[in-house]
Amino acid sequence: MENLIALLVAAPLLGAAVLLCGGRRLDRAGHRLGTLLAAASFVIGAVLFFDMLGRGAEERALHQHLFSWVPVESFRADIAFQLDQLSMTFVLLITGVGTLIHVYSIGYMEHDERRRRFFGYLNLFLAAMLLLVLADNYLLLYFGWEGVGLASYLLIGFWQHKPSAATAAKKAFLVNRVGDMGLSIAIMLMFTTFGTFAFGPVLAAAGETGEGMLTAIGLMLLLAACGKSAQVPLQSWLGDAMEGPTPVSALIHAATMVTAGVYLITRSGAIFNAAPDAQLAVVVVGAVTLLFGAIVGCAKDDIKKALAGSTMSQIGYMILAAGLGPIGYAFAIMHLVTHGFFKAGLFLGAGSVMHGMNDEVDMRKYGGLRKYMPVTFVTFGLGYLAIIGFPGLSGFWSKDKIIEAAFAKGGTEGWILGAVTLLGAGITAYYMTRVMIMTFFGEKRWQPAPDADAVPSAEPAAEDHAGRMPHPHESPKSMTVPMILLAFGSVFAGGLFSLNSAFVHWLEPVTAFEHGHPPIGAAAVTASTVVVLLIGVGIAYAQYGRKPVPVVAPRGSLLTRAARRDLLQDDFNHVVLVRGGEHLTRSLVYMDHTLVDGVVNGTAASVGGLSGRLRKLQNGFARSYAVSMFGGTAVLIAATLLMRGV
Amino acid sequence: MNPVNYLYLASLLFTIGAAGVLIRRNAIVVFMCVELMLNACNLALVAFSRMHGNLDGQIIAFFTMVVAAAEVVVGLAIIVSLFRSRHSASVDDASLMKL
Amino acid sequence: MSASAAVAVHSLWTTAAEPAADRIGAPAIEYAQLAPTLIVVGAAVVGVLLEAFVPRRARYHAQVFLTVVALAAAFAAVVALAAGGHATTKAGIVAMGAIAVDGPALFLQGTILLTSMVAVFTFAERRLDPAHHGHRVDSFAAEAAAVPGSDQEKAAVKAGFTTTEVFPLVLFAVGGMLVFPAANDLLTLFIALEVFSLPLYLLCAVARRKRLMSQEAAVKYFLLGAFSSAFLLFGVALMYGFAGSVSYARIADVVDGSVADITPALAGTMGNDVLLLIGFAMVLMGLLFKVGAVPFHMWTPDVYQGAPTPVTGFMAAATKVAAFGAMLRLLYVVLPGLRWDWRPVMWGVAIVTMLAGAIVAITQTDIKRLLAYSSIAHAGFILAGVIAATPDGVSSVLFYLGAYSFVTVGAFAVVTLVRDAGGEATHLSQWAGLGRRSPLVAAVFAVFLLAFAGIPLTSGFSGKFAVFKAAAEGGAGTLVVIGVLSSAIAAFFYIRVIVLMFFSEPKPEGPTVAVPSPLTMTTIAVGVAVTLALGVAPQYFLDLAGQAGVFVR
Amino acid sequence: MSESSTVFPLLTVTAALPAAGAILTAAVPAARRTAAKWLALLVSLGTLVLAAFVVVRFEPDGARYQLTESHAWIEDFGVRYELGVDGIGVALIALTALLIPFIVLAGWHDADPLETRSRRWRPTQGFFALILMVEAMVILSFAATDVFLFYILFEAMLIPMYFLIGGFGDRAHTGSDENAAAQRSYAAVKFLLYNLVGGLIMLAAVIGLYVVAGNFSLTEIAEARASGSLEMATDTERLLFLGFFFAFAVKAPLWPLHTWLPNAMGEATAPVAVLITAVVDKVGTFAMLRFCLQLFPEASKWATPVIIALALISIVYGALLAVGQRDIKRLVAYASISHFGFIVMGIFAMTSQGQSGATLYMVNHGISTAALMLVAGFLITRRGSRLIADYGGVQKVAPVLAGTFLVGGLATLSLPGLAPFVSEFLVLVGTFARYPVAGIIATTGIVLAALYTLVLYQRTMTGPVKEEVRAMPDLKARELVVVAPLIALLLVLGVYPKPLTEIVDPAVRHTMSDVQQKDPRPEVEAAK
Repeated sequence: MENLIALLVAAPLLGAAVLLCGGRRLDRAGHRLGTLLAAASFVIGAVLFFDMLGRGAEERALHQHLFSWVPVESFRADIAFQLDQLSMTFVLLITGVGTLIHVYSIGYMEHDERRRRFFGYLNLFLAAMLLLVLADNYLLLYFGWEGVGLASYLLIGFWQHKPSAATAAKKAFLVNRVGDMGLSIAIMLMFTTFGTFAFGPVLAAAGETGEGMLTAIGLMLLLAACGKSAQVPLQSWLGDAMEGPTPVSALIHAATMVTAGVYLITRSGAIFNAAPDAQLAVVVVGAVTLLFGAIVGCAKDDIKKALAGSTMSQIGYMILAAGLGPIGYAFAIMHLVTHGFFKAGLFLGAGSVMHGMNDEVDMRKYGGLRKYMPVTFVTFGLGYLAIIGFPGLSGFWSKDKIIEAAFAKGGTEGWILGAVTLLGAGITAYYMTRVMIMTFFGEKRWQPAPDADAVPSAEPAAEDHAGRMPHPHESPKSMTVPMILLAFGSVFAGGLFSLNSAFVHWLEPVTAFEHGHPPIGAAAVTASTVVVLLIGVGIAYAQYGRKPVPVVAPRGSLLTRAARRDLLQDDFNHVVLVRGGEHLTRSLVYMDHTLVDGVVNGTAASVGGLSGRLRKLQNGFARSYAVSMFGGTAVLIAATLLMRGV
Repeated sequence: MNPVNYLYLASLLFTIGAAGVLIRRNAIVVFMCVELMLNACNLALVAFSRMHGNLDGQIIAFFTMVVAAAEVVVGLAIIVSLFRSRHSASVDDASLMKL
Repeated sequence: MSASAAVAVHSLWTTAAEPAADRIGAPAIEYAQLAPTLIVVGAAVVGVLLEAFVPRRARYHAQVFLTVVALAAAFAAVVALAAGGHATTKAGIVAMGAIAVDGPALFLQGTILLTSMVAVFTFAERRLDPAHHGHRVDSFAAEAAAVPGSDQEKAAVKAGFTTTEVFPLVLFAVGGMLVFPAANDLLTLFIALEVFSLPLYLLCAVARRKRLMSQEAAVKYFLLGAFSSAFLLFGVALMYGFAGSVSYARIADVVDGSVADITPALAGTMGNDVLLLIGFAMVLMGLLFKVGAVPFHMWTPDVYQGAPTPVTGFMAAATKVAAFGAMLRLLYVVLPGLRWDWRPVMWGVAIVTMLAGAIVAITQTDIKRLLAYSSIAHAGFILAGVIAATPDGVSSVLFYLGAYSFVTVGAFAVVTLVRDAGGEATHLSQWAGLGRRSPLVAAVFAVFLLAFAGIPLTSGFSGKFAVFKAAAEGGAGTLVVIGVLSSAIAAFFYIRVIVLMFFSEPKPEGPTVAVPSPLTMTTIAVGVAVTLALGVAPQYFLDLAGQAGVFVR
Repeated sequence: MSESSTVFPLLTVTAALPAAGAILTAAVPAARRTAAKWLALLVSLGTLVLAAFVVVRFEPDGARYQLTESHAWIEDFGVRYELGVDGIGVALIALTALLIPFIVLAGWHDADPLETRSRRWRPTQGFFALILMVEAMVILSFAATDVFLFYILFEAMLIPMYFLIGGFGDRAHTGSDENAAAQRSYAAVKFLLYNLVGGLIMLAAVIGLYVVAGNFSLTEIAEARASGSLEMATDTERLLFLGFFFAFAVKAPLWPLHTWLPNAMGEATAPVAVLITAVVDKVGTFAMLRFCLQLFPEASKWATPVIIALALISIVYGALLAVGQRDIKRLVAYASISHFGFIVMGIFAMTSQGQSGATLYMVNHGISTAALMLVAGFLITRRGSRLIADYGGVQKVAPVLAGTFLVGGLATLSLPGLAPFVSEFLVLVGTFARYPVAGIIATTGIVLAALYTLVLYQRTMTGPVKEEVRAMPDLKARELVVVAPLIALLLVLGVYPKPLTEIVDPAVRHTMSDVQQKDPRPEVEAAK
């Protein structure tokens, strides 16, 4: 049975290879092949899942050792897979949502002449992501880690002819690289500390080394997580990543890849559990990002960017939960899964809307769309309810548990975290309601779509219907079906998972679990959550539902303006890193030319000059030659005598 | 009278000759100065020969004269041809090649 | 010393009351051992007679034939002697102690003879210049005595005169050079010096083109040469005064103090060693002048540039060999006891020579001058080997001389090929793009340049490695480092020439490469062959030099 | 090394074939240019086959040096013609033999004479002959176990390289022809002088070594050093070490001796640039590993901190300057400088991971740079400019070219799954184990690498299509044949480098024992 594991990765990898190397002759069938292989991978996953259920909680983990990758003396990295409950959860999420989004893309990318390559990239992503979650050692995980980075780079920059897209892709890769530095240093630390970096031994031996070392490792891992999961301070790339086609945003930048950080931390639980300081750092990062994302989400008028902000903030929840240790891991993952459903659904919805609106992304130019695209409206709506944590829907179950856990942390920390998470919930409710209202309610504010380049994320078709009045319409089946399915997920998943906390027990063998007891009983927490979200909704409704939404964004408060610019984080980067870097390199280039080269050329020149002067002695007059001979002889004699000291 | 004085004389003549080579322009004169130096050598040789009481020095002196004669032949040939083509026997004029 | 030693100093007014010295018997001359020299000198004399009696038309061929045969025979004689063990076991002093026949002498004589032979081929070359009035012409003046540009000269050219006297002159020079490194007393040394110098002075003066420069070169070379030989002679006198004899062996004994022979009178006036040291310094100066070591080098560039190129090649190669040979003998046979006095001095000279030669060469614009300075730099490298003062040092110097002389002859031979209307085009700018015009010639010249630069797989490298190794083992590590640095500097200008030849566009009115006769071709071919052979498989020649590394005393 | 040589002098033959091929190629008459090309290609392929034999005949767990040959050469200098390969040598010989055919194929038209100047002028023949000559010398130098023999080759290979750089410049130059010629010969002279000076200083050290050791046999001296029968005064050893290291550091090239590389790679044609950085420069790093560490273990250890520091500077400095370049080829050159920093660091980290990593790095860097540079060459010949600013949107008109270029770039930034990642990570781990700080600073290199690579890709390949590139054709068959195998190799070695590590590791084990170094034991074990 474990031999199937490799196939999980192999199937999409094959797809990627065929589609990318296949050439034009595959253009017609390419997308079908890609989707098929994604589905195949999902089926295999399902088979393995049921097989796993068939076994007792303890012997569910499977191992598959393919071959030894880099063996150098004591340094042993293998291509080997480990499929336990945690990985399994991810496998299902990735392949499942992945397949749906493949299907969605068939319709969405219909008009793109490079659709084959798009599917190739998607398959590549699936393969890499599966490698990431299936790896049984950190180096192989790193392989997948950078693999997904590459895929995301390729997909964000899929419309390379747009400078904005190319730049966004590059930015994403670079910021991620900074995170990767963390991961590689963490691996080196593990190697020098434990002599290995395979999950099993490392996590087993975690207790045997000093807390300082573990904290260091933990912080490095956190840095990695920040990069991949767009957590403060490495969050800046996610917003720009929305340059990519919407399915990409849904799959990679909402459902799966960006959650890798959570996976990493949960997977390394043993290390963090033994390093409280590192855990604290994790929690802080989570909390900060949670609010950061939420605030940004409130200010954006670009629907995808608003959703991106929300993604950031939701992942903040997960990271925070993961930082709480055994009381949080399970809920972090659970929220991750449910979030996977509804956020993917929301993005697909957004995509569908844009599809109908000439790829207009500015919500201020939407409004009243519910009549024109009912399916989208319903599915989007359900997703909306889920994310704000409307009681009964998925988001409610997972988020509420996280808030509880936050309080359960105990002490002042507990109170602060609890407050933050609550506040977050409120803001979430606010900005999601805002999105909902601006998009589907109120009067229509459509305008002729300007041409591609003006709009930051105009999709390729934009050119041909630039300037025409949009006539909103429902999207084709291939797009709506996935949305519906995801909507189901976002409604019921949470509930299912929480039936006598099935999910927690499912993960327990891997992540361990201890029940957290919030100082104010669970019921109180839940209640306050609901209250807070109602407040949020209320404010939003008051602001956008009651009075018409201005088509041009008002100047807004200082905070609003800052939030529109991602709280000025990019400006900071630009001034400090980009400008500073340019100056540094330019001056270095200059130095290399003048100083390093100059020294050498200078020496050469001085020798030449000396030569020129000595040359003058050769003045052509025989008598002066005689003088030099005479003098020379004199010196010779003198020297000889001096040697003797006569 | 101490024959060592002949050595002093010899060195004196030699120096005068050398000085002449360094100072005088006319190739012929320069050449004569060289001859003077050779003669200084002869004087020294003979003096030494006398001191050591063997004949080697004097033999060498004879050889030197022969050599000097040969040098004169070659030297004058060259200097004369130079003079004929330049109408000047000044050593300093012959400085086409330099640096 | 005779009985008269008792008398401290003879009064000058009384003739030395000598008891009649025992009758002077006929000197015993070992003709066999002297054969090489005798053959060459004899041939030279015959050559002179040829000039007198053979009709002008036939002279050229007669002279060339005679010269080549003589040199070949002499070389055969050298080989025979070496084979006969005169280089090693039977090595000895001949001609009443005047001449030593031993390893170094024979090795150097062999080298000189071979180099001169290939050099003579370039003397005999008559295909480079277009024929004047139907007469093929070589690189020597039609009538050296005629005033340049005069009607007399035109007439001479018209009549097709040529200066075939160069061949006997070369033979005389070679004769002197053969004796020079073998000279075993100071007198022989001096005579040999003059015997090979005087013909060279003349040879410098007889160029066909650029005659003014040629004459100027001759005058400079002559005056300075005479000047230096005067110094040398005075040095001889002083050393004679010191030792009471001019034979190397005797002087060496006195230096070692194995003979207590201090003329009381002299002792009263001055310390003996002062005589010795001053004398040594002046003799050394004479030799350093010949090898062109700084600061006695200044004649080199001018003479090399002005002299007819074949002569330059011959001079540059053979003279160096002979002079260094003589220097080795002087330092290793006469003054080993004085090592601690001369080594430091030579250190200084070597360092200055290496650096000055390399540095000044950088800014040269005339190929012949460039090679002149490079030869100065090389003199410095060889001096480094001389300083080693070990048998290894001797053999390494011998090897270096052999390798260097062939490269030099070859290089100058190539220089004779590159010509324009005014004769040889020696200005570097004219060499631009030569590699495009005639890749082969350029490539050959590049090989020689690389050898000069001491790039591995050329004889230059083997030689340089040998001398530096010897120097290092002789404890002159610093010298090696400086040598390495200066050869780095030197590399620059060799490379500059290569760049010029291959990487710069040829000038439209640039020079043409004359197609030479087999004669010059042989010279160049031999040069290349030896250069590469000694670079890739030097072992055999190293062995030769190694066996030849011991002086007889 | 014993007098008994292998039955069949495989190494000599492997080196002799290209040498002979070079002479033949040079002899091909001017008119038959294409024949010369094919001849050169066949010879290089033949050499590849022979190299494959070397790899097969080599037993990783056998004696340290195998396929040994030993013949008398120059007794007076204590020089023998001694050959023998250890794992490192084998790997690098294989790399050389592997790359040359691609270089030949990539340079197929680079040396076609613009106009037939003279009947005797045969640039094409010369070009390929020189390449083969270089190959022969490089292979021999990887196999030489006699210091003198190695030195001779180390120096001699400068000459053909010099003519390759100065004689056959990149035709896509900026400014007038004269100007370009001037820059070219400047680059060539700079290359030669830098390396010559290095070599000459090494010569002094070589002579010194002879004075100390009395012969040049690497094996004998190493044994004598190990057994203690050959004592070296500390200062002597250090001086000699510095003499050797200087030469290798110039060749490698290590900061601040690097400035010749950008000029050389910028002015030379892309294939020659590959020859320089991927093949010839490896001799320098190889020699550090082979000679510096074996002959002067103590001095090596003494110098390590400084060298590590220099290596670090090279890594960061090279990367930063690469970011600042406007010229594609110069950018790749500075990237290489950064990579050579990694190699040197790995060698002197004195851990098995570091040294195996460094060796792998040599191979992988060879392949990746070849891929990137050759594609860049194709790009440049199409547009006739080396300036990044002159490109844009190429991927739209020439997707395959862009794709291969991207893969090459990703290899350069050592993306996992591509060969360079393995080696780079090994070097980092190896260094980190002994010098944590250095290891951490070095990791910044991976970010900078991403920066210059992606910026290059973005500026040239993406964005709106520039007018000048609109008509640009995609890769031709010949070019695909050049690039595809390299990329395949990058992928294979990235996922399955085991065969390589198996060959290299024993050799590294020997080197480690030469310098009497053990890998630091992990904390946890150490605790137990």
